[in-house]
Amino acid sequence: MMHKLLNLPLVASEHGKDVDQLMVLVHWLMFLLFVGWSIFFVYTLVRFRSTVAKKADHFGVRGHASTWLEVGVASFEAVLLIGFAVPLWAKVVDDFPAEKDALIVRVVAEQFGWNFIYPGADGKFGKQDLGLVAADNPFGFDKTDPATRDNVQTLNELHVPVGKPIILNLSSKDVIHSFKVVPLRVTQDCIPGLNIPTHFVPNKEGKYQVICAQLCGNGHAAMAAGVVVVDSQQVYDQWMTSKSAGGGAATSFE
Amino acid sequence: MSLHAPEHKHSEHAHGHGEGDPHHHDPGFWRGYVFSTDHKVIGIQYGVSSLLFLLFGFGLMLAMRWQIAYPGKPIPIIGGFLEAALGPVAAGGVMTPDLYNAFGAMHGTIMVFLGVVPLGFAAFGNYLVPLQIGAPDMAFPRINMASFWSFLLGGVIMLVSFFIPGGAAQGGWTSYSPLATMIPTNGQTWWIIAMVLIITSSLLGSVNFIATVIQLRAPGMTWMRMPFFTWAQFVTAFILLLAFPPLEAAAVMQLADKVLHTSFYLPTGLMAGGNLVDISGGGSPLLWQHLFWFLAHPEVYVLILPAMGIVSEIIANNSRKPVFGYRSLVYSALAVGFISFIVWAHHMYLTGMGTKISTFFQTTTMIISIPSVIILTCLFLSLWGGSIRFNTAMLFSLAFLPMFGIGGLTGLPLGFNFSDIHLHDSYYVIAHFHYVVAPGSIFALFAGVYHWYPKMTGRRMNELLGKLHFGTSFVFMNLLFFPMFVQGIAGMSRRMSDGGASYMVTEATADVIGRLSKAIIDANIGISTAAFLLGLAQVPFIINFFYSIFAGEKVNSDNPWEATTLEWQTPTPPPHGNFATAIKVYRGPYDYSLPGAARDFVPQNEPVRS
Amino acid sequence: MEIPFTTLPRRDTGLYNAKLGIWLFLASEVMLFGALFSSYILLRVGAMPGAWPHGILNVPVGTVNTLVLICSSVTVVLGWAALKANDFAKYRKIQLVTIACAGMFVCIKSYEYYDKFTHYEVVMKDGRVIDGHLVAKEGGGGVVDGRRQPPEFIVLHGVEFAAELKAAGMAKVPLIERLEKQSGHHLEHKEFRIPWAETKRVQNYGPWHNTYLAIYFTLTGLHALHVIGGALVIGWIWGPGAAMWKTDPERYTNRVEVSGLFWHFVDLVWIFLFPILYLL
Amino acid sequence: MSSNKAHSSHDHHQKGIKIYILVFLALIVGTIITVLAWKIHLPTIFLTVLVALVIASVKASLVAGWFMHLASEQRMIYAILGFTAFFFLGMMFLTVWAMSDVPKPIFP
Ligand code: HEA
Ligand code: HEA
Ligand code: CUA
Ligand SMILES: [Cu+2]
Repeated sequence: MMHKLLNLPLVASEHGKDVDQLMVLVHWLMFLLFVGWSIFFVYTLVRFRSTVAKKADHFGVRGHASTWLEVGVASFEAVLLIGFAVPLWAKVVDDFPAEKDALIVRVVAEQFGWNFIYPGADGKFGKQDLGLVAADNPFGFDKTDPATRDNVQTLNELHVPVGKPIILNLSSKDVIHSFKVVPLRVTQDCIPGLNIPTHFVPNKEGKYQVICAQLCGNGHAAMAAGVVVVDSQQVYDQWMTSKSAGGGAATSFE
Repeated sequence: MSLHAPEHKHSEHAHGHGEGDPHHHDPGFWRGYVFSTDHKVIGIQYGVSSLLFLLFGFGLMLAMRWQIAYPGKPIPIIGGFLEAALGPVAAGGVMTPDLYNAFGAMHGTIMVFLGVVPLGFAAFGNYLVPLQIGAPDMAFPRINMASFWSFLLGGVIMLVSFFIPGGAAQGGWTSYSPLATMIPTNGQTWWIIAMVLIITSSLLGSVNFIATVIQLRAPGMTWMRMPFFTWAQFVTAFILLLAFPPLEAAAVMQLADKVLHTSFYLPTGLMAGGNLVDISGGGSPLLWQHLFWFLAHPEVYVLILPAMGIVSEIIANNSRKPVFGYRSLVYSALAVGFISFIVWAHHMYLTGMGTKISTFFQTTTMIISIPSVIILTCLFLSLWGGSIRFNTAMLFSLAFLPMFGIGGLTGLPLGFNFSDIHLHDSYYVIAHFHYVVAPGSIFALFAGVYHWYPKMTGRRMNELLGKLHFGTSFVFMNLLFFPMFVQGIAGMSRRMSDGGASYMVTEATADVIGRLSKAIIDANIGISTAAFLLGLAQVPFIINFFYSIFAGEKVNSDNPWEATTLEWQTPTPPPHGNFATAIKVYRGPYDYSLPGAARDFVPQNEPVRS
Repeated sequence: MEIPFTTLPRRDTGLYNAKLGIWLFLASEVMLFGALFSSYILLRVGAMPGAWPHGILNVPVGTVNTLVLICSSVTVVLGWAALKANDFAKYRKIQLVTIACAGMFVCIKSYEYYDKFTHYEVVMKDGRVIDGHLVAKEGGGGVVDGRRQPPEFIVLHGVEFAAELKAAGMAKVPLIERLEKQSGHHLEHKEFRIPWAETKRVQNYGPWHNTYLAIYFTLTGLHALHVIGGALVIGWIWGPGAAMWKTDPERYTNRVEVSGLFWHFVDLVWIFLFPILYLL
Repeated sequence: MSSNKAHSSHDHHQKGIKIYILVFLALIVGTIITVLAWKIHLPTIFLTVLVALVIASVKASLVAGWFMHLASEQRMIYAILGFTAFFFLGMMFLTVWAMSDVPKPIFP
């Protein structure tokens, strides 16, 4: 019922339903407290209005029901915290899939678009050096390194195969952006200078909207071109092959 | 209950003292009303200026709400004026994204730092705290005056910054670096300078409040006899004293980044427009966030504690009974103040935080919700057994309870990092905190204005207009903010200069999942309409406020609400020096409806018969 | 109307107002400098290997300045003690030393700042880096279109090294120490006359040069402002404000005590600044 | 009686001055030790930092304890400074902790 009431959007990732479950549980706590107190509140206002209750009682409520209520709320919160939020978060943030089983992609945000860099057939991004940082090479990739040369880069389109663990390494060229895909229940800030990993397993094919969820300048609202395309493995493979045809795309990083 | 009429006091002193006592000369207009050191005058100065800032901040938001509802359409009425005043950022009377961002940052800043805090803390606190503890003035009257002028100067600089080339700061009220530093205009520089003045003002004010409460309590005014309002102000002052300096430090560093081209918050390899930025690098964007939220989380309790103080005074008075659990209220307020310093990173869950740290911060976040629950529970239970009078002040105070309840409860899903994944930076957050600050704090502040107006002016505000103000504000506030929860859960992001229209499903994007439905976007129109109506709903208040100064019903007693606390035991309005005779306190703050007492209230300065 | 406890302590707290006030103020100052210290730690821990310079400050000068500040701190408290013992003349004399020390501190600090602002790092187009103190700027320097033109030559006294670091982007943080380590010997100091046209970038050791200098200037600058402010207050109390000694000696003594408390705090901050910035 | 009291306060006074001078000397010595310790290059960075900070803390406590009379101050002041110290340490450790955990820099 609460699920309906909240009108939670569609879920397309493995951990998404856990997020929703926690949402539902917290909202039950909130709902019960709200309704309970509202009833008490309205009843009290009606019963003790001065036209009826001519004289107030100096002592008012006696007894300790309220203490129990407070203990109850605290316990409920403790359960949600220890039972749900902490372990589930740990799963999302710490329990990374083994790199060999996963698809690893670098996400580089910029004003106002998304770059996705795939390691290509060899599964490696190649050497990086601070000394190589330049306008056309923000991450100092060593272009003479063969591991770099077969990297594949796309603009605003992230293709991933369904059912496979995906690891994204997010960062930004300029200001802070936030990579948010509502149906995947993924939100992660992209911070310049940092490389922040996140992971998820998409479980429904489709094309999903990427939202930039952090104010990043006057184009923030319009930074809406990004999509995550979840394909079947086969379609994904085809796409990848077509992209890396000709011995890897000339990676410009722009 | 009046001890002496003010005129009486004046003449008595004129005879009693010789030339040597300068305090009792007529201070004249400038020293009496403008550069006054009297805490009551300063309180009123703070009050009027912060109400005006609130109105202005609301005005900014009304323009923004137009843009959200009707993106790209020229703003009616003021559009032409904006274009004339601000130039190309408002070309054709249409709000450009730059202007939207500037207005948004300024709305947040002005509402928080120039509106609600100065009104709740500085205005009500200044006027009432010395009165409630039986002190003749603040401990450092001249510093008090300096505090006000520093505040006003900061406010004026903030306002002037709209008119500099490029306009005001556009980085959000949070001013995250690198964005705040990299926007090529100077708005941010002005913002920082204004903030430094405002911070200075708060520091001066909080030193004064704490010293006053500790040193100047009248004989018999023990800690546990202080009204809860004064306690709330005391805790608030500590928060301001200790949480603001780190923001000052952070602001100085951001200023250096902006004007000296240092790299405190700018990492190596930063690019702008496809080029490497010419800086040394080596800084950290997260450092700013930590320092900012180290202030800004405690700051939200600065927004709410004075409001809670006001509400508990009014509820005790109008239900004619003591607040329930005075001690738990006091301890909870102290606990909130204390814990508020160690929860700040719940605003930063999605900056790549690991499990250990986010566990620490979400645990403290849950812990801090408990004292809030206790405070609210106590206030609810206070009503039980009362004899409740429904005047305007009480109506606003009563409405505060469920409104703060909604705001506070919706803090919980944000406080759990795992559900925050879905809600972070969505309209759910906007709805959460507006429920606590707008129908929460602002309602409490309205209540305070209605309640203490007779003490400040000697006249009451009109009840009919007051109830009209209340009823309409209550309805429109809820119509305004409740739908935002729905929008937020559906995935609508905040700070969208087109109200999220870029993310709406269209024919071209029908195959993309996770875009916003038309219904969600169209809700913007309803919300904005509610905002405009909320604006209209303030008209009776503004009329009432000014009209009543001259033509309000005169109060025929110094204690029209038959209250127990000391501010009502002074002449109306209280003279310079506050109490006509030395005051002594014999009892707790809320001796309402004492069994066996002749009246249903016994003032704190009435001796206990035995 | 009189505010109570401006002079004599309140019985239950044992404090007069101003003393409580200054301690509260100092509490907020602790948080102000505390935030900057935290930033220092974070910037330093987060610095890339080699990007945190060592040994670019002049330790003997810093040590002398530390001693100067310590002297002023003891004179402040001795001055107050003299007042307590009703010896106004002695207070006057002792406190003069405090003010003199403050002035000296500021002078020495200005010298150190001057040293940094005339310390240049020049990256040449051919990749060499020359690091040294400014001797002179020759030629050029006129104003064209409202813009100041660079000189034709810049003369530095310092060291030269070939750029071991690959790209100029990185050469913004070359550090003598690191380079000496790389080359394995002390670099020879001499005078260089550098044609401006051959330089790629010329930058002095201002706060923009790296985050170490940024936090150095911020911390010491803020501290210096405190020194100046404190000295002005102490000087005012010592000079024009001293009339109060005749009318209200208790209160005057309190003022001296309160200003002294602030002064000690300024000293205390320096006690941490000195090792952190100069030695570690 | 009254002259007696004046006398004892005079003694007290002399003792106070003596302490101030001692503290002053200790501060000078502390400064010199710090610089010497730095000169001789202690074996590890950790040790260098430790020595420098320990000496600085001792010096700071001397200033606070005797020049600022914290050693014999009122309870109210202790309470205020206690809170301040707590929040200061909280700010310092929590930020440092938070920044040391996650995210990794782009460049190793
Ligand atoms: C006055 C201001 C105020 C107050 C009091 C609070 C209170 C709380 N806030 Fe809120 N918050 C803000 C102002 C405030 N907040 C602001 C301004 C922001 C956004 C800043 C920005 O990003 O721009 C924000 C953002 C914010 C976030 C970050 C969200 C994000 O960006 O992703 C979080 C996360 O933990 C949070 C949590 C909480 C919690 C747990 C409380 C708790 O303290 C609440 C405790 C209260 C209760 C639990 C209510 C108890 C009530 C009852 C038991 C009775 C109920 C009865 C009835 C309803 C009849 N808040
Ligand atoms: C105390 C804080 C406070 C208050 C009270 C408000 C009040 C309101 N806020 Fe605001 N708001 C913020 C703090 C506040 N806000 C912050 C911090 C942000 C985030 C900014 C950012 O993204 O950086 C924000 C953002 C924000 C947004 C999101 C913008 C975006 O993300 O793009 C919206 C959207 O609707 C909004 C709307 C409103 C509305 C309609 C009110 C109304 O409730 C206003 C009600 C006001 C009144 C009723 C005025 C009363 C005054 C008078 C009547 C004066 C009378 C005068 C005399 C008698 C002299 N606010
Ligand atoms: Cu990118 Cu917002
Ligand atoms: Cu918070």
